[in-house]
Amino acid sequence: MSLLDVAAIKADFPIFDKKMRNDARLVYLDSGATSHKPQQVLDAERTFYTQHNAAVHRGSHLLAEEASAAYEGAREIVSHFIGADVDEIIFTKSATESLNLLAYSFSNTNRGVFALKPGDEILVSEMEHHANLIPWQQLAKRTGATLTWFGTTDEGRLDISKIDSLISTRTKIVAITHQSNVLGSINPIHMIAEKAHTVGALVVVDACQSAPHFALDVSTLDADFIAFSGHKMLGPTGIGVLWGRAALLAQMEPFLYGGSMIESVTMESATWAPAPRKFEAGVPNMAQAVGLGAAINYLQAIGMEKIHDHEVALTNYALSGLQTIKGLRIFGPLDTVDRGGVISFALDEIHPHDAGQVLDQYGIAVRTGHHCAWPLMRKFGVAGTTRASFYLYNDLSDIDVLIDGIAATQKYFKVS
Amino acid sequence: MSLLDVAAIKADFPIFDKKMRNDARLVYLDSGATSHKPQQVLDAERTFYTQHNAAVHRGSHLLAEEASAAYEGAREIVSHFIGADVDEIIFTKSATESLNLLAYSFSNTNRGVFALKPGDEILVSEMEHHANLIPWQQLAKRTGATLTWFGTTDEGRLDISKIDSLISTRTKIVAITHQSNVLGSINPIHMIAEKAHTVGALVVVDACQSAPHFALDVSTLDADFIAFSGHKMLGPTGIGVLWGRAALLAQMEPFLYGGSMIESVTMESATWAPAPRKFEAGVPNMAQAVGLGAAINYLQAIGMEKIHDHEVALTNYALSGLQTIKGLRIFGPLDTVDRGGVISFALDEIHPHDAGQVLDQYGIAVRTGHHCAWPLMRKFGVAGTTRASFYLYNDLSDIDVLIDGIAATQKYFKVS
Amino acid sequence: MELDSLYQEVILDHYKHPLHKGLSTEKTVQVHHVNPSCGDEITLNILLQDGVVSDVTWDGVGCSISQASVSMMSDLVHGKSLDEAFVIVDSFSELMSSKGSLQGDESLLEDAVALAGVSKFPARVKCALLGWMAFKDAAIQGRDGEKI
Amino acid sequence: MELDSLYQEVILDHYKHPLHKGLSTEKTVQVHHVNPSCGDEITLNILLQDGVVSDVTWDGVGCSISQASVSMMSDLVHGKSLDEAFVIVDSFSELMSSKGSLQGDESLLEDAVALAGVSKFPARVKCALLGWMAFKDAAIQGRDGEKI
Ligand SMILES: Cc1ncc(COP(=O)(O)O)c(C=O)c1O
Ligand SMILES: Cc1ncc(COP(=O)(O)O)c(C=O)c1O
Repeated sequence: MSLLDVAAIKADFPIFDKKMRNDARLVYLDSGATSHKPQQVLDAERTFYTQHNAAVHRGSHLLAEEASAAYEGAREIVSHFIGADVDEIIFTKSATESLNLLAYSFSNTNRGVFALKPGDEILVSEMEHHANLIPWQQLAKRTGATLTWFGTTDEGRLDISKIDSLISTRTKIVAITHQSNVLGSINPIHMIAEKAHTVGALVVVDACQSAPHFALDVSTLDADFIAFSGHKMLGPTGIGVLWGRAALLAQMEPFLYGGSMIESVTMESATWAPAPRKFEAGVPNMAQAVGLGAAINYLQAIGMEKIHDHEVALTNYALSGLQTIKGLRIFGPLDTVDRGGVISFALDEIHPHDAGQVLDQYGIAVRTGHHCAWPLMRKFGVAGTTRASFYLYNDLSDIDVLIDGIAATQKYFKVS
Repeated sequence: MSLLDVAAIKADFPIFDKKMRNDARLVYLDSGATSHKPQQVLDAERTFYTQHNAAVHRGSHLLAEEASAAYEGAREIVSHFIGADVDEIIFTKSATESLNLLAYSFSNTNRGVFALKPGDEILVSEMEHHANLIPWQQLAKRTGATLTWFGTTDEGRLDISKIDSLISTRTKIVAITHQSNVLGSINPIHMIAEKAHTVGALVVVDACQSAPHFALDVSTLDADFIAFSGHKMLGPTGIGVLWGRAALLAQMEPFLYGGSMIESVTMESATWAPAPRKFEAGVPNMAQAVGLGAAINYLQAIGMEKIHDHEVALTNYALSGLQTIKGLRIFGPLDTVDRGGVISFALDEIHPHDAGQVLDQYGIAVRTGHHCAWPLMRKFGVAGTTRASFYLYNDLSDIDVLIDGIAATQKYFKVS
Repeated sequence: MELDSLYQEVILDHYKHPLHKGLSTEKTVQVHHVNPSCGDEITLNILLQDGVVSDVTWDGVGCSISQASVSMMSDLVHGKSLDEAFVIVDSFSELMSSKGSLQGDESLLEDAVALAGVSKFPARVKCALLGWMAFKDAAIQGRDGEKI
Repeated sequence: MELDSLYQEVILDHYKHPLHKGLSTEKTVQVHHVNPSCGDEITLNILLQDGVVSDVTWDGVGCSISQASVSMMSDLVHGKSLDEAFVIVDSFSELMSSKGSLQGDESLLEDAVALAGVSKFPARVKCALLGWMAFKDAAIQGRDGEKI
């Protein structure tokens, strides 16, 4: 078990000074929804605003020059973080926008690999977050293509037993999550991508729950596009990333139209700048990009390997602890093989919302509900679950508090 | 002439402490591109992150409750600012996204007022920013509708002489800027909207250059939709607003699909939450919305009327001063009737880029180029202009520095 | 503990032993409502006779607050005229949006005043309202149907 | 003043008296390039004979840097073999991306070394490169066309 120095890390996150209900300390187990921000990130944003604020790529003055350098510098940081070329990084407002950008771009054209027609198939999975499901449902609706999906095993892993029939020459897009935000299971992207590429399908990976938690390298992942959000990886809200292979970005139609994404404009028509500019219309979320750059620097200074090891240790400890509780059922793998630090569970006779409410009295922040994965809830026959998710600022004592909190919850509702 | 206490205002904006090239003070005349931020806005964002950070609408814990209250509180501030109902305010990342949201929503349906077909017309103007032009070009392309436009008079005002033939029963959408970001001219929205509504067309107003600068009330403006950006009105980057009439928002199709915008989801299909939720997929740009709320509070504490008067006084002073310069040509009205604080000009024999470069040596930040209004540049027969734009933190001395800077520029290039 | 103002004993009683749960076969209107943020769902039947709510039954999944609340509501409106029922629903809605400032009119709301504490927990207000909004929807449809 | 490192005398001379400006009627390839951020445009003709750039002419609008730069470029590559021209273009591109760290090879770039200072002004680098990129595009098209 290899743990980080959590006390030192926490000192960088001002929110841990906050007093929760009943003067409890904050036991934050909801990083799967959004993470907290170290002051390094807040300072980077503030410095942007107080020293370099200007519209990027648009002025000949010093501030515009500095703002552009800061914004493009952030793009470089992101590109190194995932092993990509700098021009392959598109800044969006969120992973949700990144995935919608892709889906719209597909129906904004009728040429080449991006054109879909009736009979074509888009393959997703039953464990997708709504953000990697509904955009594809709607793309299917717009183009007449058919949506198909991988199921989930009872253990909470992707059911790849039918992969040979699911991936066929009809398959044009495979959109799959890297790690489930409910089950914690990590999907075998490489194997799926290899298969998808033999039939010429494009592979889209929702990296929202992976990019923040372990090292990710697009040069070996074998995906064609990946999407993730800054706010789940110590970055500000309002910033997301879409990475795509340069050759594909060059062929893609834009999504948002407006300033800075053009080559030339007349009243009747317009032509586009090269990627990534083509996909970044308007004055961008500059300060947020800079904040994300600072967040990545922070993560990398600690090391993604170490963060991953830390989370594996926490997950191990939590899985053992939770399994000692009577009337508690875990959804998702019970070991840490191909599994991240997200644990969903149900308590007999206690609705997740009620559990969350009692835990809140002890300063414990968990998430309750369907976690934007409603089809997965139906598969497991529940309306929702309670989810604890871990990050670099959590330690074993947080898990002890959770386990005591669950006992208190059962006592409060006279179950057990 | 009624001027604000600029020294007091400047004290709230840390960027004015910055030393520019050659140790010059910052003479910021580029607020039309983006404005600076008072520390009240930066503090509001930071407080959100350090005290209330959580994913809104998603958790039962204290932080989620506080984050939701902060985010929804910002929505209320915006709604009061423009005289709208709170559920009519949609947070986007920028005005560019707001306008694209609308244009996509039109082609995401084939029912009711939002359905467009060949023969239908979308009316814009020659002075539109690309953000209020290209989305409509593309909507026309997707639906087979035709784009038509108002021209511009030589004085730089909207040419409404052909309004009776331009607005007909074929017209379905009129999308027009409230104030030109190049010419400063303020368009007669009320008159155009009245005419448009008699033929049942919807009226979209690009309020990017108006909402920051004068009081705007949607209950009397007569528009159906308005769009603006936070970063041009002292707010953070990465936040924009779309306002729409409740009855129209109820009929509209969503734009981005994902978490939090749904009512119910299965693998095959999904139904939508009511507005504004329907249009805000994913974890939103919460801190930026909160920052925009703080920016509006700041503006309102000073008073939009007073800000407008201040800018009129500056514009008057600048128009007189600039007209004394030989070889300088102003594009746009020469008086302050229906005109905001944006002045574009050309210098004989000096390209705007070169002018901007010399001015930068004196700490003067202006914008040069086509200002994302390329068709307007063609109309005036120039590749670009130099633009000075004013805000509440500018004073008469800034204009004096600009005028001296122009003289120095002419001297440097041996013109005059 | 603050929590006790939320989970009063009578709420937990209704939760464990909900009234009118189980859908009737006879009905004037059936509605289905969901709470999109947590996934709770309710199906509700009402039977109207001469402007009177002669039967209310429901089924669904939800937290203790939502289940207890729909149990209390169905018992309250059962046998009431539509007009009386609307008054009760409006009074309850007002209580829920009171942010803890109201106690609730016990003569009108009976057991449901125990839910007054919910109004201090904004995230739970929609749990408490789920069944009531379903009933209101059904009742309006029923009334408008009768008029035709 | 810092500015003088940007606007050297020879640049302003080329700007006021540009070389090879005005499009020829005879040409092997014509290209049109724009600088989307400032609206500057250039049309450039090249005439290739046996792998030699026997004529370059251009027309366009732009700032002093872009106009002077295309003037210098066209004079430099005029009469050179395509291979020689590519070496010159690459050397200039390298100079432009040097952020002020290179002086430029005067034997290769002649007057164009005066543009070295531009590399310290990131917003102006694309002004200086506009004409060169247009030429490179035209030359590649011409070479590939000759090969066929
Ligand atoms: C008139 C006008 N419309 C639209 C925009 C686009 O705003 P943004 O880039 O913030 O989306 C701008 C500013 O760039 C503008 O001035
Ligand atoms: C797996 C997964 N995909 C997509 C998303 C959507 O991310 P965002 O809301 O930041 O756009 C999330 C988080 O909410 C997620 O966990």
